Amino acid sequence: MLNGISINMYIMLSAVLFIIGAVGVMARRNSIILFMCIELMLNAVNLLLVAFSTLHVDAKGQVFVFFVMAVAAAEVAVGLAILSMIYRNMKTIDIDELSKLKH
Amino acid sequence: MLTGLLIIVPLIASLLLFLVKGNGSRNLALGLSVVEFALSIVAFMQLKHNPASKELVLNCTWVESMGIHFAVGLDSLSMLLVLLTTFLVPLIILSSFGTTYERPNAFYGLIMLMQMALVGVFTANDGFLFYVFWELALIPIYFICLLWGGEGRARITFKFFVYTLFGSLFMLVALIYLYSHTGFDSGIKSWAINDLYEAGRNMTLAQQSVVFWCIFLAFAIKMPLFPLHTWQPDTYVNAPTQGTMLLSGIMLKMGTFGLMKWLLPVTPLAIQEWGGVAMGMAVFGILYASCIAIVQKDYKRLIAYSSIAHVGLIAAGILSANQQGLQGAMMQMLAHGVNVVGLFLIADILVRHTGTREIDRLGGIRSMNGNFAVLFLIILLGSVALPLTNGFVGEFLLINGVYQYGAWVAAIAGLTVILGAVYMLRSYQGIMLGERKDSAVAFGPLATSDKAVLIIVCMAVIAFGVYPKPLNDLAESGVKEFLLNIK
Amino acid sequence: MLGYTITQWLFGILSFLAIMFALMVVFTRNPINSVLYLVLTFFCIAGHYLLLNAQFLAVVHIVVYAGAIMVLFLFVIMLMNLNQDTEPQKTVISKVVAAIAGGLLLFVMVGALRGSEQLQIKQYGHSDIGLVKNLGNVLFHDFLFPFEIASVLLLAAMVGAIMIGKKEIK
Amino acid sequence: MKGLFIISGLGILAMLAEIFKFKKILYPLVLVGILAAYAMTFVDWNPPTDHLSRLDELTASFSNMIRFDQVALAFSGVILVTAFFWFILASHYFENETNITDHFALVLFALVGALMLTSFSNMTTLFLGVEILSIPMYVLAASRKKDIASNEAGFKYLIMGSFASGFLLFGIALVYGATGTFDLGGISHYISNSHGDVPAFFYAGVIMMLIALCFKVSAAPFHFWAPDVYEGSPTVITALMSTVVKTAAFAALMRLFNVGFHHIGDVWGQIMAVVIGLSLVISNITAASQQSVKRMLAYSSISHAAFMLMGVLANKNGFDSISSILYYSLAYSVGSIASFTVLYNVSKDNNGHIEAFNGLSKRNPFLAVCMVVALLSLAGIPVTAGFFAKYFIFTTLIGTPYKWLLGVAVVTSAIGAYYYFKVLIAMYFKPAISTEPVKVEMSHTVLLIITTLFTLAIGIVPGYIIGIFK
Amino acid sequence: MVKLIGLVPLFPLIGFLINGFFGKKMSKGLSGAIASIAILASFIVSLLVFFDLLEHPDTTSHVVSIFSWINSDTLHIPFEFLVDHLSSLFLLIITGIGFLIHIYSIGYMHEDEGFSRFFTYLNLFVFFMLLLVLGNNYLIMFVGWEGVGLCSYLLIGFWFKNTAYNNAAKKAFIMNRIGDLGFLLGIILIFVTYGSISYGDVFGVARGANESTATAIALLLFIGAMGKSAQLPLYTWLPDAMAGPTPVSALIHAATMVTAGIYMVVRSNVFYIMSPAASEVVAVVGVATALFAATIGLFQNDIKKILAYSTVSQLGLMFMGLGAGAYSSSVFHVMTHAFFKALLFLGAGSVIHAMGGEQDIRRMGGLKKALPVTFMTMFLGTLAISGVFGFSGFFSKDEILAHTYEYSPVIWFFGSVTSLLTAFYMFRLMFLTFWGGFRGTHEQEHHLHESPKSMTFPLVVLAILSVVGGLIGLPEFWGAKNWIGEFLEPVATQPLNMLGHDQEIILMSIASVGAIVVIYFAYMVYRKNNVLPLEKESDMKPFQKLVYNKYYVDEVYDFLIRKPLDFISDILSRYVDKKMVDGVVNGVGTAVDGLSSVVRLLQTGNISFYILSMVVGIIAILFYTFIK
Repeated sequence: MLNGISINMYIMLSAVLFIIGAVGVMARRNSIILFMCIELMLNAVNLLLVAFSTLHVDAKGQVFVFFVMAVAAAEVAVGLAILSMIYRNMKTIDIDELSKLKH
Repeated sequence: MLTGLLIIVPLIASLLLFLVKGNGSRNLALGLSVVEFALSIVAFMQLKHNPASKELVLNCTWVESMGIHFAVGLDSLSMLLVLLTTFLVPLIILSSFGTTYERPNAFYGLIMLMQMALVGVFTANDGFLFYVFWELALIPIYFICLLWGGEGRARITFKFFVYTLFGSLFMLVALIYLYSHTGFDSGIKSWAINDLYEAGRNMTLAQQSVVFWCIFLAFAIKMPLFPLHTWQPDTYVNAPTQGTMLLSGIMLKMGTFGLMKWLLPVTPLAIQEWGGVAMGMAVFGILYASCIAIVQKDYKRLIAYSSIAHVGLIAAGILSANQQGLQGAMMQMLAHGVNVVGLFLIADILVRHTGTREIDRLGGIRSMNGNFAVLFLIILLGSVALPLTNGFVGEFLLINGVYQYGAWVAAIAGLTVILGAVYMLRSYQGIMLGERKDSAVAFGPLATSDKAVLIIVCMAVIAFGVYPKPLNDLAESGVKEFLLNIK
Repeated sequence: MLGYTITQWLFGILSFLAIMFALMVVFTRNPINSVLYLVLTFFCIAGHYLLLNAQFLAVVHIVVYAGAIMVLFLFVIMLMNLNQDTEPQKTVISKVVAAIAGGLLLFVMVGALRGSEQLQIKQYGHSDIGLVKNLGNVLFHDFLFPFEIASVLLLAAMVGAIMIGKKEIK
Repeated sequence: MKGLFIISGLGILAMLAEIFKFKKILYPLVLVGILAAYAMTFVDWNPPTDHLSRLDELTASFSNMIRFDQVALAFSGVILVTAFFWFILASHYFENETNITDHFALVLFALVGALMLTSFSNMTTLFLGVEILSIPMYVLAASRKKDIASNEAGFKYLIMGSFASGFLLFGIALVYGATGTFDLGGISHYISNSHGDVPAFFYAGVIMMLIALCFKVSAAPFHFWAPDVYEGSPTVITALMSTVVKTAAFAALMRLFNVGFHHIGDVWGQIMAVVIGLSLVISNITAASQQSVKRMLAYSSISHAAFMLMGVLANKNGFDSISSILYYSLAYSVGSIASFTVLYNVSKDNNGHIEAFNGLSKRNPFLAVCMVVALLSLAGIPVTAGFFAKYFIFTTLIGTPYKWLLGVAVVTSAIGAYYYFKVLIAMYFKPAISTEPVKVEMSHTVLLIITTLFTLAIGIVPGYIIGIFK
Repeated sequence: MVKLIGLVPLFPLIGFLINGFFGKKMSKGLSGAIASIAILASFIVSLLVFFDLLEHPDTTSHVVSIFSWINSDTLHIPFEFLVDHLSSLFLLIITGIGFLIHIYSIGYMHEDEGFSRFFTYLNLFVFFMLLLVLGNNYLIMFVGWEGVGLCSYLLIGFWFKNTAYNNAAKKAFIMNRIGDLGFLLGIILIFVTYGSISYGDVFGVARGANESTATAIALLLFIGAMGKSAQLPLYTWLPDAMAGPTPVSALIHAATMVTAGIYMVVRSNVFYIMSPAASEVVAVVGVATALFAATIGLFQNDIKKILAYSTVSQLGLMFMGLGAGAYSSSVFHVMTHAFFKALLFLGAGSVIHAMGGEQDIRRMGGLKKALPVTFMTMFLGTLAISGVFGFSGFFSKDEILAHTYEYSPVIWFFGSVTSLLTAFYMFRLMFLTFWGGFRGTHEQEHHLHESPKSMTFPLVVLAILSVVGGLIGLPEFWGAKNWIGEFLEPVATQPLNMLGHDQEIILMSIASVGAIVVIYFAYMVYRKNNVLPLEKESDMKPFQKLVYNKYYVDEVYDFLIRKPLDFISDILSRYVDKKMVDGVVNGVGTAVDGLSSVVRLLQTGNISFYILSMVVGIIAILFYTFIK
């Protein structure tokens, strides 16, 4: 019991959030939403890390979350830069349009 | 050391040739290959007088951690095939003098490279080295066929390459599997041939069976045996004549020799279990290929199929695993190598003089060039194994060996005696005899180089048919020792 | 209340909201709304952090995500003028397939994530690991190397973003 | 470790070059720097005893986050050598592009990530390494800004890479949750002490990390990004991806699974075996009908990844398999660099369509011969390095229960020969589209000579590399 | 003297080499002389050896080693010659008749452009034939055996521009090869059974083997004999072999090569004695062939074909004798047959020569005036072959029949019928050729001339031999000793003839009277009534038609063997090999290509799909690991 809440609940919660993010990546065409969904996935992981950190009474988990945040920020920065470039070139950010490379 | 030299000389020759531009290359190639032949004669003498000589073996560490050695050695059996190789390569080079090839230096360089690999295959005493040379032999011949071949060569040579590669990869896996079973007592893994033998013999039947089929596949494709032969006729027909000669004269022996040296002693149990199936393939292939050869219209293709039939008998002899069978196989390998080179040269001469290889379009050449007819006939008789030609000794011993395996098998295998005569005489009659056809009108005298090659081949055909003793003794003692080893 | 502690209630409500907002992120058509729902989700997650005694992290979380990253998203959306409901949608089939895949993923994950009961429960409640001082100690001692090297990461991202974003000068 | 610092410093130096205007000498500087870093791996290789303790001290001072043991150094060496070759290959790329310094910096930062992946001993450094390697690569893939294909490649790479990172993180979190530590040694210790009494989600974590890393090395069914990204990216960047990035990802995978999780090999072994089989089949079969050499090389890289995974799979104990992977990655990298160099020179405009190779033997025999050697090596024909690479892998795998993979590998290798030889046939057989000879600049000539000789040399004497850890 | 035996085959070999290499540059006379002298030299040496043997009755055989040929562990095959009574007798026949035929050929072939080539082949043939009989083991015999087959091939197809001749040559070679395979397997079985194939070793221990092995060996060897000696069912090549120049027919296809089968059976008589079953087969096949060929001979019109069928028939009689155990009698008949059949062939050659190449007896007639020598000698030969009392053929044939009667009266009966038929068709030939009016063209008539001396000389010699040749084997009950039987005693023990003298006289009388009656009958038909053979096939009666067409055996073989073989080969080549076997291989390639173009469609380029695939992969993996 973790504060009266089983660790299982946290695992399940973050799994659910993670999967919602994943489904979002699969189901949306707007590239920005895709990024957002990926952020959601990362946040689910963060939540899990914090929960485990508390479970183990260990700060490393929380420190790790900082790094995840840093990485997430970096990815978003690069991602949005690329996206804006694509928008400049193609006037769209619909991922179904971004499928010239295939087979 | 001598063995090492035999491998290095062609390598150096090949590198030299790649550097030499222009037409001098073919004389250089011929010269170097003759040097190589002389060297092999020296080795032969050495082997004869002092079989235990250290000159004949070379053993250096190659990859120590894996137990891989650059171990080559000449024993009686490998000596024979090395002699065949070094004897044929000059002839093959000489036979090319009647044709002008583009970029001759590359052409001859590749032939010499091929020779190196072939000598390596025949002398290797290390499983890994054997495999390396085995594969290495494939590259030059692939390029020879690809660059100087006939129509449709890209597809055909490619099929040949992938087909043989496919087989040899299985062999590689099986060899590695054997290797992983070495060092049972000592704990030290090794690729040395005797260790592989031992490893194979310590295996269970199931394990041996896997090893047997994997390795047999490679050899069967290379030889080729029915039903893995379909790359062969197309490749033979499409390759430049010299390529075909290399393929059929020497390279084919890699398969048969491999079967003997690298499979027979390794998997005794599996051979008891599966030898019959393999034998069936070999013997059925004889009939199958002979029958097909009968109706071939293209002379080169006919020889190709006849080659399948011959090699089927050789394989059957090896699989019978007795003195006569193995010795016969050795002798027949030599004979077949020489004869087939002659026959393919004849096919080449026909094309050069008449522009066709279609038997139906040829005819009556005998009345234009009697000497050619005689030379042709002698080689042909060697090929149908008439007594006192080189083909007979091997064939007799082979059928003898197979008979000891099974009388009916021998009876069926022996049908090659009849069918061989059928297709060979049919083709001879079609090409040489009868009224002169239009294609033969311009059939003039042979080029000196062609004549020289044919005469040498004919001399070999008769000399080793009448007096095979020098080679036969070697084969006999080699096989005896070999059988002692594997028993 | 119904046998649940307050913490449990809070957990339940926050979880419910987080999941609901997360779903809204995925299912809302308007990108702006998606962003806003995502921000709400992040707030819920921050709530969880607080529940888990990770106070500092909760604050950082809000600042970084809600404050910085999401604003960036908003900027970009507005820059591209995507603020409309009529953006092209996936076909129903692909959505259904995505949903099914998600459902299956959930199913197998739940199956895979069993067994956490075995974890030994450690002391809870009075831990102060989430405090800045503790975190700082760990970060600058144990995680010194990653911390330093993270700078390379950020540099790379910065250089990359600038390089990509810059107009080509001919 | 010094190498890592040198490369980081070089990256920063590259950025400074823009400001302090020494762009001109940056290129030689970088080359020298890489060589220096490479030299450092030798310095660290066999430290005297006192030095060894200092090394440990250093490691300890970083709380065991990173550990340059021999394996790490060896792989660093491979990466640095490859990087050096790559820089020669890319000389043109740096000349033509604007933002030269940015490119330099990004590549160098990616190298930092790669070196981290060879030497991490904590999941934090693993994660950071992966990201430091990936993020510059996303940018570089998209670096031809006007080219829609390049944009798309970068974008695809980014989305899918991030998605995979999510799984990596989830896996890390779960493993952390079960073990309470990020340290590889700690995890290994935990596994061996728990005697199988670990929560199931630990395994789930391991498998998710496996999946994420399989994505990074582009193993099927997580390979989909690779062909598209390889094709869309600028050719030199593709070369970088298929060599340095791949080697690094492998080093990481191997370190994680052979050091961290090797006690539970039964759990991931089966999965990895299936992944390998699938990769071999899909990659080789798909490659057979490709018309773009660049794309074909992408599929070929998937198949090579599968081979290297075999090495990981077979690595039960000892260094045999590690050295096999090392050898494989070296052979593959060098072969790839050579083939990409030729590709780059042959097909500057039409994106590597196979027709560009038609009649190359006439237009530039030297290039053709180098390509032949490279292709033979990639196809695994003796006596090239690629043959030994395959051989070593086979040897290590034969003692495991996954022998059936060898059958798959053999059959698919034969198919592999099919598409490599398609290029070969095009070069030597098909009529050339133009008779004009292909010009190659000096640096590339030298590079090709070096790589070709290198391929043959380590093919002839592989003992030095394969016996490196003994 | 025996030591010089190596010279016997050596001379023809030298002759062959000289003619082979330099023949074209030499004059025809020189070329022919060299060839003939080579054979003459051999003949002289053979004679010396023969007398040497006679002088030392106690030593029965000499082995002369030349060199070691093939060795394989226990299998030693030296190149050794065996000189014993049997081989020396054959030496004399071969070199003697060979020499005569060489002389004859000088005249016969004079106009031919391939003159030196002809003598090259002829010398080579003699060389191989000598090897065949001289060899001290089965393999050397096999060498000669195949070698003569080769020469037969070359000589039948001597006029190589003619396709029909070439076909005949090919047919001869291939049919012989069928027999050779049996022979070869027989040799191998001998080796496997006895561990050696040298006569001395094998015969010494032969009785140690069981009967079934002996039967197998005997039958396999007999298959070889069937091919070479043209027995049923492998006889059809011999009539076709008449395509060769006539001296060839005389030497190879009458006097020497075709008797190799008899030599071989006599040589291997141990096995046949051990195996009554095999002997019975030999006897039955022999008599069947004899009768069968004789009936065909009745209605043939080609002068050489008639002689060819006669040869087949006579060979059948010899085998009949062998089957009955009459080994020396058969050898005796071989010898006399060599005399008179060579004579007849050479005579026929002379006729053909005179007729300008015409071979059809329907176009001849009344030649006895134009060709007196030929006529006289041929007439003597005909009397000999017909078994007219007192001529050589009478004694040898009678001896065989006597033994056969003892063995089986049924076989004797058919054998006797055969010899009566022989008398009939031979006289039919004589009457049609030499009596009556000339039926050829005027031009031919104008050119009719007796052959040159070089051709008539051998005829005369052979005629003398045909008349007196029987003296070496007079029946014992005449008080004379059967010299040849005794001479061959060490090689082939012939069962003593247990017939009473009166029985023997009765048999002899039946044969003599029968022959006279038949000759008279032939006289009545062809001389008195001037019956001419029918020109058109459609006029013939069914049986006659059947026989005229040689029982359609060639057609049957064609239908049963050649056509199916060609058909199967064609199917194999065109469909099985290309479509099936190679089809599978190419199919794999195509399948890979096809699969490739399908699988690559997976690469849709769509990120959502890629992610979906990844997720599906993950689901599968997790499912496999945790849920199953």
